[in-house]
Amino acid sequence: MDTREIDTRNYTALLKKYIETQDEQALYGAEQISKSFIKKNILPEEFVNLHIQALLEIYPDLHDKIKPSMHFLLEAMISYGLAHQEFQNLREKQLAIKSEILVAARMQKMLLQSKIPETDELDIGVISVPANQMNGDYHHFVKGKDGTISITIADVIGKGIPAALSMSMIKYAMDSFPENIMTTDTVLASINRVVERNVDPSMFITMFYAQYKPDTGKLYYSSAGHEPGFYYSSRLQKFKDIESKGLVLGVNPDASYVQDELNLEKGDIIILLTDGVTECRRDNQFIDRTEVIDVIKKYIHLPSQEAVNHVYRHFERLQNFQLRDDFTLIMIKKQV
Amino acid sequence: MDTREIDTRNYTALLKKYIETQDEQALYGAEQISKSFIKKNILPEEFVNLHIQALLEIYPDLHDKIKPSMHFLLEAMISYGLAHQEFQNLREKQLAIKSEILVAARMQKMLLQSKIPETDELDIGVISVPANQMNGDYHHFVKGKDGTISITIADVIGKGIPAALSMSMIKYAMDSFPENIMTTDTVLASINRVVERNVDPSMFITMFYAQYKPDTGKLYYSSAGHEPGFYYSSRLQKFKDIESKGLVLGVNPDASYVQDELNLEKGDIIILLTDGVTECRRDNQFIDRTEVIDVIKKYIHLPSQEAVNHVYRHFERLQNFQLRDDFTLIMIKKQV
Amino acid sequence: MMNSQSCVTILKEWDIVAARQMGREIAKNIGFGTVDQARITTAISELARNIYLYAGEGKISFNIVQSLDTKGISIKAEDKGPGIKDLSQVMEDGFSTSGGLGAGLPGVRRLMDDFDIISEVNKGTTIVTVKWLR
Amino acid sequence: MMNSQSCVTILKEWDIVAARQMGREIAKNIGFGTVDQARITTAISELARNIYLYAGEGKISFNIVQSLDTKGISIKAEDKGPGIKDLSQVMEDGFSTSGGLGAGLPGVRRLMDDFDIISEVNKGTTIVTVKWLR
Ligand SMILES: [Mn+2]
Ligand SMILES: [Mn+2]
Ligand SMILES: [Mn+2]
Ligand SMILES: [Mn+2]
Repeated sequence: MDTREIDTRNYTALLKKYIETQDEQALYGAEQISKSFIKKNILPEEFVNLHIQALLEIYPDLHDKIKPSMHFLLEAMISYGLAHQEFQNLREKQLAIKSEILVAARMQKMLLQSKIPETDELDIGVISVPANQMNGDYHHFVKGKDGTISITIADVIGKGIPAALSMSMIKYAMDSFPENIMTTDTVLASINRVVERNVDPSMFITMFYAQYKPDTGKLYYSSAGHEPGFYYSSRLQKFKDIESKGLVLGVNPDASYVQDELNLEKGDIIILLTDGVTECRRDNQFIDRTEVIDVIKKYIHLPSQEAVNHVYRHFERLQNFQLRDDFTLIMIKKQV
Repeated sequence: MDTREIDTRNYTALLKKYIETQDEQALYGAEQISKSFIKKNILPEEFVNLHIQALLEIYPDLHDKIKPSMHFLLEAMISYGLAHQEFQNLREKQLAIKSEILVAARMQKMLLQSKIPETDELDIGVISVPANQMNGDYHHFVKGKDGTISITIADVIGKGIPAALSMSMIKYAMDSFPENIMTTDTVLASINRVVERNVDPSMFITMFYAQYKPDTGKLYYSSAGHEPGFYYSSRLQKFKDIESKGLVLGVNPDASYVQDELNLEKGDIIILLTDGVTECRRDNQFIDRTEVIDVIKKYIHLPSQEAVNHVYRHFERLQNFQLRDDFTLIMIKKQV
Repeated sequence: MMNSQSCVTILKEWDIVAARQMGREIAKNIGFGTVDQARITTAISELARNIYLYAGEGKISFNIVQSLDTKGISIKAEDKGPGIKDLSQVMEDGFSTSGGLGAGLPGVRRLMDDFDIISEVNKGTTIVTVKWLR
Repeated sequence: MMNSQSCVTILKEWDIVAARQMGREIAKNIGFGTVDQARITTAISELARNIYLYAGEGKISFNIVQSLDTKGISIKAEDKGPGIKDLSQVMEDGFSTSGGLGAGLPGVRRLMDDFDIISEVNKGTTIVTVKWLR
């Protein structure tokens, strides 16, 4: 007896039972059968055909009424069966693309990885999660020979694969700059020229670049149209925006930038982020920046890495576990 | 009267007609209705429900038999409806990824594009078609100041996005070599070191690199494990393989290559290709290289560009219009 | 917001059927049509099976909920099981633990209108999901 | 290989129904079951509609074909219409000209076993597709 025959007998028996008792258990059986059929790639028209065979067995006297009326339904189900198969095919293709992107994402991660520099002065935490598999956000830390710590955070407008391709280029370019001897505004001006020359004109990049100099205790920074970060003053117990004027990268090769600075005291905190954090949506409504601060406040007493992890988990849930944009959050606490 | 009500009436009328006449026209109507329902996102369980309502109207006296027996089918269809919705969601995601890859592919095309050099001596045709949207095959022509024409053809093992990412790197590296003063074997040795250092160890690249020197009329070439091309001797009217020994790129940083040469006479033809051409499959059986020659022979009298286009179209059809690997074919005819 | 609660403890497979029956009865009384009754019942089935298969023990409870202009059925599934480590992944199509197409928690979310989940590893999972009468 | 041909000219929508009817009759005589009859008829519908909508005029012909161990129905759709420029695209899912899901030529290929198409722009299209009795 082949499986098809077993299916037919089971189905007929279950249907008969339901017709007699109309109880829930038979319906639970129906659900389990149909789930197992889907797994076995049985198409909906075959399912309807099975039902017809069962009906004819149960009501042999109704043959002349059941047959044409149910055959009509069967014919109509063929289109549903076709849609089912088309979808299944797409699903297989999707799995193939997914594994391809996974390899590309791994390559990208290897290429773009950035270690948090070791320092007793600063407690640094960072989380960067792509909305899809490839990350269009970028962050990078470098500790120079003189102890200067430089921090880059950037966001390609657009996401996914094309954004990731551009990011690799940025990384090659940044690596070629001489170490820490340039001011933050000249770094942005140089990288702007590279982007303008090499990246598709439809693509823009926002970037925030900062250098922390341990000898002065100051943070020097410049921004190319990037989402402002937050500065928390431990003395005033207040948050304020870290703003700096500057055009996004890739628009005008002659754009120039300004360097601003912040004096960091013990307990002060710098928060850098991309718009994937501030533009979280809840029920299709953007949250606002004060809401981000409220969430950060809840976890600010924790070590930086734990704090950013908690903030991320909060917004992940808020968005029903489906990020709409790449999410990058850096927290830097001055410890001494 | 809302559309749902119209649907119900239409369906009932059509079903009634079919039950009375059992003719083909009503079944054609059923097909058209179900297609339009799928477009309107009506799920299979709703379709079955519609059928139940129609049956109850047509056979009011069978109410007690129709209702439970058909309700059982409806319950079982819920799982099919869920599968349908899951597939639909995947389909939307797929469209999003597709348009993303399209942008990336356009970027790649811009980055990797290679013009056929202008020369009276050679008639060059080239076709390169990716199996998916992004091409893991690479080809490039350069005409040096001394008239030397260099030709590169390469294939990343693996295809799609990760292959394309590696290709961009190869392109950057090749562009940085000094022009035409290196022999073909030293070019491969240099590029091998770049690949070994920078590309994921799981990835390999095969490459064939050649230089045609107009002053000697000779083609100098080296191969890094690349699919052998074909040389057609006009005098002998015979094809033979263009073979050259050498390890694929990226395995051993110290690999060395040999330079071979061919004397080209008027009417001689060089054919370079990737394994996407020779490993075409028909009904899951690989064709063999002699079959490729047979197809090329059919079109060899045409100008090179037309010839490669025709050969491509032949293999496209042979594979049921679904390429399994990137397909690159170059034809070079010596004209004088 | 009117409130009236009933619940079923899930311990053995038979309890899944009891939860389905209770949920279907409530949905019918609220005024849901046959197709929606079947959908709600399928969602209950999925939630109860998850408890039965992965937590071993848990509870499904039902509430009639009332908004300004309509009412609905709220289903809560609670367990003290192993919890879910990566919620984003579990909520993604094609990752259903029950392996089937269209099943698992994404299926529940589709069958219902509102959906919320809280899960902690080694502490358990609570899912609340609502379907509104249209 | 046994051979017996019948054909229907497609000019108006009514001819689609005639083609379906002839094809279904032949499929039934060969011994196909109800579900396969319905699938073959749907494939014929799709081919005939394509002729009716895009070429204006054409022909559907049927052959009973015989292999070593089974027989089948072969359907040939011919027109002298505008032809198809990008066959790879037309054969890809989701590009169906009729816009619907699962329809178009990929649908025909799924419903049948063998499928071959030749098309030249401004000259027309010929499709031959076979379903074998299992
Ligand atoms: Mn971005
Ligand atoms: Mn962003
Ligand atoms: Mn390849
Ligand atoms: Mn290849």
